[in-house]
Amino acid sequence: MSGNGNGLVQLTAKDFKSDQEVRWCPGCGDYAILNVIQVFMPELGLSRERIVFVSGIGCAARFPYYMQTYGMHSIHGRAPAIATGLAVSRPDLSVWVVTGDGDALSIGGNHLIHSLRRNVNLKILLFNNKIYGLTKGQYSPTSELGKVTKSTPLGSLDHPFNPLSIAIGAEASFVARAIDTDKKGLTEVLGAAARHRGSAFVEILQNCNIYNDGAFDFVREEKGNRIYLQHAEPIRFGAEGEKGVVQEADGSARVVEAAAVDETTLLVHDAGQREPSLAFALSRITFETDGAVPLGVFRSVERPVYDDLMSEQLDAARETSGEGDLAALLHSGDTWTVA
Amino acid sequence: MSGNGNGLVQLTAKDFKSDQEVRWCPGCGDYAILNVIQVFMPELGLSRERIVFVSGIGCAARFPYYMQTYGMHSIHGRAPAIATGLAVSRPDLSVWVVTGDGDALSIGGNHLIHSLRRNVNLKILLFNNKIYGLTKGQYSPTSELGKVTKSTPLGSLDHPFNPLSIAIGAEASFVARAIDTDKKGLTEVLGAAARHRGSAFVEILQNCNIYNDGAFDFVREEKGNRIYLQHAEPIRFGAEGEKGVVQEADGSARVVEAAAVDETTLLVHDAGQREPSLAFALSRITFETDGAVPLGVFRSVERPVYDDLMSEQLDAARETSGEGDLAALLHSGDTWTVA
Amino acid sequence: MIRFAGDSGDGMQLTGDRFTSETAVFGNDLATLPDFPAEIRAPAGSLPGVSGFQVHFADHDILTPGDQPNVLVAMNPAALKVNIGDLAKGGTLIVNTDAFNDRNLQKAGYGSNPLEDGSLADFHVHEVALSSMTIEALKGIDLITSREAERSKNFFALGLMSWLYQRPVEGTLAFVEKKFAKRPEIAEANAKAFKAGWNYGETSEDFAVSYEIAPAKLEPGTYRQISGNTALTYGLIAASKLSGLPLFLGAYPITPASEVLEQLAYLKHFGVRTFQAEDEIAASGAALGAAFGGALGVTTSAGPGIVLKSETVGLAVTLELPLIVVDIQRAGPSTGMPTKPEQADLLMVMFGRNSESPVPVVAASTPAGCFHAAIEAVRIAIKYRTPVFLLSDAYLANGSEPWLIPEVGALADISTEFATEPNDGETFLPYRRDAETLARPWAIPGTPGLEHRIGGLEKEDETGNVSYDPENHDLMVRLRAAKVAGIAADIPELEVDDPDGAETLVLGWGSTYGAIGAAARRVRATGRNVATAHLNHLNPFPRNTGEVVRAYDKVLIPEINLGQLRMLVRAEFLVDAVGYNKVRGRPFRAAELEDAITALVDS
Amino acid sequence: MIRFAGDSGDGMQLTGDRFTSETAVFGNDLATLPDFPAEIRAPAGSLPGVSGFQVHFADHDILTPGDQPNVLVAMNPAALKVNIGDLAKGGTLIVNTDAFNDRNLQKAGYGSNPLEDGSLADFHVHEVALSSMTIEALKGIDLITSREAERSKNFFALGLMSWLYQRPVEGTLAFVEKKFAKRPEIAEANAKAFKAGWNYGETSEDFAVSYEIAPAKLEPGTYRQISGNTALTYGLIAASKLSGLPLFLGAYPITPASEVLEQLAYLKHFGVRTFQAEDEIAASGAALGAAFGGALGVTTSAGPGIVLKSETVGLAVTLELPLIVVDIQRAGPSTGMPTKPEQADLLMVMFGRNSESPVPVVAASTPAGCFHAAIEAVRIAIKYRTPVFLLSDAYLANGSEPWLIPEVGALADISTEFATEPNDGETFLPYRRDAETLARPWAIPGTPGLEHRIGGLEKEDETGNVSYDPENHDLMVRLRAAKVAGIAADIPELEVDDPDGAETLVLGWGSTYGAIGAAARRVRATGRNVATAHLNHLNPFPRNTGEVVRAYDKVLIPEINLGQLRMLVRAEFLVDAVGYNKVRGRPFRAAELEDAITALVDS
Ligand SMILES: Cc1ncc(C[n+]2csc(CCOP(=O)(O)OP(=O)(O)O)c2C)c(N)n1
Ligand SMILES: Cc1ncc(C[n+]2csc(CCOP(=O)(O)OP(=O)(O)O)c2C)c(N)n1
Ligand code: SF4
Ligand code: SF4
Ligand SMILES: [Mg+2]
Ligand SMILES: [Mg+2]
Repeated sequence: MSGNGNGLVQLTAKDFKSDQEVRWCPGCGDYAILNVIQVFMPELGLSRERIVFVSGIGCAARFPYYMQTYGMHSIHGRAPAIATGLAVSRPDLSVWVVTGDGDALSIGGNHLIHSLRRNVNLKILLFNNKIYGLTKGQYSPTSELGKVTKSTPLGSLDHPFNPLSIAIGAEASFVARAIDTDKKGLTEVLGAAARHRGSAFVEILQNCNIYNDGAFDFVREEKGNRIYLQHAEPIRFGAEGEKGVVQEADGSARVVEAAAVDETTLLVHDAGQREPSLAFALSRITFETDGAVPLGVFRSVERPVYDDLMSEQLDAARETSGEGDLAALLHSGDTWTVA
Repeated sequence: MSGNGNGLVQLTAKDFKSDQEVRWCPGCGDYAILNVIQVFMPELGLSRERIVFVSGIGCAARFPYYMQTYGMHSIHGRAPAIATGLAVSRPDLSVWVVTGDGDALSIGGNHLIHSLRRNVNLKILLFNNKIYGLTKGQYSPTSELGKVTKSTPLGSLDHPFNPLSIAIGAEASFVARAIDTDKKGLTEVLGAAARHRGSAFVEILQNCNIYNDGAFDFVREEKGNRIYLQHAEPIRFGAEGEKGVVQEADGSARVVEAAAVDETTLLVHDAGQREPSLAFALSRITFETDGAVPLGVFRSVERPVYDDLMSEQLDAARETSGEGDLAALLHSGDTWTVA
Repeated sequence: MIRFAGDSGDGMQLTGDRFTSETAVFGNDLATLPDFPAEIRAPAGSLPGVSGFQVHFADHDILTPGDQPNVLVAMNPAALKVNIGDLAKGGTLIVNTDAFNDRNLQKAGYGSNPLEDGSLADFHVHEVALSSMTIEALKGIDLITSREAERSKNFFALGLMSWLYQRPVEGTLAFVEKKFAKRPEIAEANAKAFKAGWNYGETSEDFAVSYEIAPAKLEPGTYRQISGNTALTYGLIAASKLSGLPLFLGAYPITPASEVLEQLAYLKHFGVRTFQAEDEIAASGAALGAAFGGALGVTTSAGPGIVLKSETVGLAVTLELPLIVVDIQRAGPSTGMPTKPEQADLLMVMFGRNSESPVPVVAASTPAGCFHAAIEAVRIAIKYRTPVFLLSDAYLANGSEPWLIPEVGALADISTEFATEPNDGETFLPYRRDAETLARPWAIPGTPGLEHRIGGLEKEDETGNVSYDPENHDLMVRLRAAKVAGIAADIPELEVDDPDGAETLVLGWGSTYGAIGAAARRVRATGRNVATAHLNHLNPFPRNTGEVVRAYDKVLIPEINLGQLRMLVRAEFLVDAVGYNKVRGRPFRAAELEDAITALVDS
Repeated sequence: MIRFAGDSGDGMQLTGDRFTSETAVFGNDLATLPDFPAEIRAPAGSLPGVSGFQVHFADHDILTPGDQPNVLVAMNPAALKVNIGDLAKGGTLIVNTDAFNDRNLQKAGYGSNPLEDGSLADFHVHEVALSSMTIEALKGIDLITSREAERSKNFFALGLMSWLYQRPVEGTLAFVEKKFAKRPEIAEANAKAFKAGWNYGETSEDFAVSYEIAPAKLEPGTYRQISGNTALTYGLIAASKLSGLPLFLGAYPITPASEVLEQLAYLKHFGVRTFQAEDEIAASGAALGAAFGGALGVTTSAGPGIVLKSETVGLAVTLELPLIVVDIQRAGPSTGMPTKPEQADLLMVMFGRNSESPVPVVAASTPAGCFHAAIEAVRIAIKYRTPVFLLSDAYLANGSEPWLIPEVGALADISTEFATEPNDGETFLPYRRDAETLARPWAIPGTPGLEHRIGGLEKEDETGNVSYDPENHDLMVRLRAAKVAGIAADIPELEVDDPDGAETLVLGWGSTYGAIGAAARRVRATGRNVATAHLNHLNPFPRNTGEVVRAYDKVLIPEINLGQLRMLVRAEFLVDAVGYNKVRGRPFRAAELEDAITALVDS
């Protein structure tokens, strides 16, 4: 790292590596993500002390230990709440939450949806491996129905969440998806999330090679199944761009053979659209329904940011009432004097 | 009540009134709801002992005390979890959850979304008065941004949830809305919810005349602003049916002057559509965006019910392995005998 | 001692408040006990809908709001029914006869009219047609319907009582004008009703005398009346100023703690951030996150919400970050009786976390005392980098008393220093401790060069790195315990009030302070000797506590629980302390404690 | 006493398990202590990645897995480094020389090769090229890569040890065949490696002798080996059968409790419903909801999850419904050391709820003892209509011992009756109590005529209607307390083992049972007298507990916490009990307890 004493710093990925030995299973997708994030960090243009990673519990949640920034490995599911207190009281910091599918959507579901609706200035990275890794392989709220795991030897009975659908239903202002090993795609999404003021929700498809190996092979390995969403571009994908996405009369978005439809009927992606309905429809395109998975930024709209509103309210109060005067406060209301 | 000894019963509203004095504030919308539900109950065709009301904490949550059925007034936000245990272990019961906007969407948000995705056979009635009534008037997760309440004298800072959007985002199989004082509309929705196997989520707009009086006047008083959704019918409303709903190119649903568009472009409501995108778009039509509010059943689709799957799994296990034999279990694995 | 009682809608709390203010300004010492019913508005005229407010005032210092009122104002039959049992024999009863109609009598469950059936023979009953006289008095005012006029009857009653005790009236008249500034006709109506009440007292033959209670002799200075929740709010604001740390409150509404959130939300110009969270877990989590960032993190709740914070408090214990957790206790278990006081959360805050997880506990003893208790809790949290529990209860929260307003300049500085430099050569060791306090450095994000990671896994001594080493774990468990135990050296010794060398000690904590003091006074007045001591620190105990309790033959610990402090004292000091325990959701009466103490002294 | 140690990936747990099985079948008494590291797979060859398994076996009855192994099998340098400190001087060390390359030595933090630098001079070192010999031995098998072959080295080691102690081999060979049925080539490889190991022992000159440890003399009957978590699972299944109530488990995964969920999930043919909830709050809530419906509601977790259940347990206390809350304790505070045992949740389960909220507590003392402890917890919960805490810990959970399988027919019936009829004329009073047990009727939905509502607000005695009456509240608080206290009459007296009339009592609870017993044996062997007693009920205590502890001059309470039972005993019985407390995340060693007891006896 080379600082110049003016707070301007030119950092590299190496500057973001902590001295702790990385302890995920060999081959775990978390390594790839760590790598991309460490390479990405200098792009923030912030010195390291202004960056904080907060996590809950899980394999993913060990992430902060490996970043040479401030960090807290907190308790299961509560990272969004803890990070909210930090971000709201310290608007000068860049606060990142790292969480897993169990951490964020099972025990922590409520904190997640509330931080999204509030639009707290947090970057929330959900490492979705569709399994509980740390506790050795029970199904998670993103596991498919009928999943055979340690805790469901006869198959799981609950319909999974779609993380993007629930985020959009929870009024999220920024919603995106990337793949652990897709350096370029992930880096782009991280950049967009960092630039977004307010809460940014990023689902990262992550392979747990021990307990749920290959869960995302259909899109991690088969690039033809990746639908990269590009703002203001018609949605096309496939090895030769031979497929596209259209909107159906029933409001859903569907994959079609591009050749089979009029080019102009292809959906033109508009991440900045205030109305979340189309982003929601895109979130319903899955491997199961369409054999392909949209990636990139689904939705990115500006709306008031909780932390900003809070700061403004404090400023306004000070403007109206003057900086709080303790003696005056204690003497407010009826007083009387005993001589 | 008159039973005939065969378990067939012909009950009336009176049979469902408990001996407890009803203790809401005079004028509270909860009275109207109680009344409609007591009138509706006989329609279930069930004897009273098979019906259970479970609630959390709040004004709304006092509901079970007034019903001559089984009931539990539990703890704040946890009713869906408690009811899940009951419904799953007792498929013979009809289990209803009564909750408020704070109870269901603030502290209880996680249990709500998980019970919806699981599709547990619960009827969840959310009395939304956009305020915390019981604790005397703090804003709730459905209160509008900038709301001045006891806890937000300078205005609230958080963007509200749209209860139906979050429910649909959480994979709800049945989603509906009604108004406390609209007997007919509410009764219809209750009937549809009762008939739906799986979790049914019903938002009931309820007036808290003490802490948030008139919050829903635009639709509670002004009937012209009610958009009654009727399955398989084009969506039209207004005093003379002069307005309608169309789907826009951006995926959203919007109110238009019916005269201004071709009749055939009006959306035909299809509550049974598997794809939730259009139901989601309809949930975004609000008084703030369109000056009108859709009512009735937004979505009602069949999908596997958690409790049923659980029962089937038990049956299958017994079929495969025979009724569990304790002695055999204790002797499973390596044993040896000492003489 | 006066009690106003009426329907929730009758404005009894306002009436009581104003009477209290007049009394305070007049210079009497006083204590109050509001008693509002459940949390919803029960139907008008019903028993559960009754709301009461008791004021105790005198020309000497007062310790409790009193056991039995001498004067009861009953606005309707339900209010009479609920409260008459408490009125002292021979006491004065003022009833609003207009409300004693058949419907109201029936709602209150009276078979016959108590005003007629002789059942009130033990009392001086004044039948006053409060409603109709009020309506009559307000006839002249335009814009006021007779229904609205009738609503002013509480001011009529207030005027009457003010006359009876010769309270100064200016304050109330000014208050009415200000409070109803937006509706001047209502202001006028209330003022008129108030004066009419006063005049009625003066002219009616029914009230032969008015009482004069001379001002009490209080320490010189400027006073105000203050409730526990307000004192707590101000204490937190003061602690923020004194520590130089911005206040961050994470809270979720719950009776009787919501008020602290609500009051702090008004004080944003003090740099206060109030965050109404989605639940208590998030509320405490956010406060802890703010503390990580260098704020004064506070979270407030009552018992049913405090249980939900345990996990976060456990994390704070191992992170060794300051966090203030305020528990305004109410009657339980579970939801219990939300508006009623109790002191039964002590063992929960001591032990309600997995594993060895020591947390200091500070308790307030009087409404005004909540101010200093809050500052003390913050002082300990900051200095020792630890979560601290601050205990109040529903009685302190809503009760009020006159308070000698402290000089701001005289309040002690409680500021701390953040770490700014490595503490081991080039390296920063986040768990290297201060030799005296055992506190670790507080290095907040934004500090260059001190980047570090903390978490809930066991940490290696000094480095804070994750460690599963057995001996290290034992060491860390003991260090955390020693840090909290060591606070004993930094808190005042337990003071004993023992004027005559007694054999019996009454040891208390929390809101029983007033009742114990009053009871001891009465016992001493009978010529018996008794010592009293009151704990404001429950963990650790003041360093001389063992000495104190062992110095007496008999130790009585009265608590509004089944004996929680008693258990701690017995375990730690092996003294055979006995308890006086009544768990009724209300404060002790001095009289019952007097009996209990007398019995023990005489035993 | 043998310890196998290697990398997490080396299959040490499987190896240990098999050796244990062979040993059990052979008829030795035994106890085991698996010790796996953190919860993720650390990099191969690293210190945190080391996994161990200790087996203690003998021809007499065994109480602990032993302090110091006599034989250590170290599969790599990291395993050596982590474990060598424990090996008894003069003990046997078997190392896999193939793993002692520079890279592994460096990863383990060895500056020089311990096999060469003389640092192992105190031990009998056997250098065995386990990896290469295994690869060599498997050369003949098709379909097996040499990497795969290398993985069978644990079976080679197992074969060698089996030869050394002359264990019967049939079980292991059958096991391998079944376990790897889907990949016969792996089955063949493991079997071959196992035999190769045995043969190596027999042929190599390095191992001069093999040991024979004769079968222990155990009570006649059919035995199996059982771990605490399996015993607990079976106990719950048995309790469901014995009570006639279908089992409903609400759980959220957490180490070391997940296994109970996982095992019960396999037992659906017993009518078991397992619900993996979204969190611990929902898990306990669902179990309580199921209990309301007449099921046997159970919820399982470890400390960090139990804190989240407090609110629900508080509700269960006031609803007076049966609920089993299993806490498999692990080292804390907060996340702590997830795989390590501790007994520090006792005070949390006693007091971790708002207000007076008494809950019975049952604790298991041995792995097999979890079976009966589970049944006992269920018995109390059902009979008294109360939540019950059942305490186990990570050591009991994973440790195993031989178990004399009970006759199903000999297990006592614990069934109950649901209410079916009104109990007050035409009326049903849901809080009218049984005169003896103080339990209220359990009227489940579906029962005609008994429709009623229950909730968390305080209830009127008998009717259960919401009540804010002060005296009623006091009564209810006392009734709930009396109900739990009354259970003392219904549990066995505390048994004291005092062969020689000692002056010193060692009182224990939970998993220290074995270590205390072994230590007492050793102390007695030196001619000293010491008594022991072990509590299986922590709330209420057995009725003679006071008598027992007061009968001794000195009372020592060893606990893997800072003195939690000690505090309860001191408070309740005012005896000056002292503690032996080490909080290292691992069981006590008999030797250290021996020293502690000896010191106290001699004092
Ligand atoms: C309160 C609490 N409950 C349960 C656990 C156990 N636990 C730790 S991580 C985890 C789930 C991890 O799954 P996920 O969030 O998907 O992360 P992953 O390990 O897959 O990266 C669980 C159940 C805990 N630590 N704390
Ligand atoms: C754990 C816990 N936290 C807080 C409370 C206090 N509390 C009771 S009801 C309520 C909110 C009620 O709002 P809502 O659910 O909208 O119901 P309403 O009263 O408006 O019908 C709160 C915060 C509680 N009882 N328990
Ligand atoms: S268990 Fe899975 S998610 Fe966890 S570190 Fe291993 S591979 Fe990664
Ligand atoms: S406070 Fe509002 S919601 Fe509650 S009972 Fe009164 S009117 Fe109804
Ligand atoms: Mg995961
Ligand atoms: Mg509400």
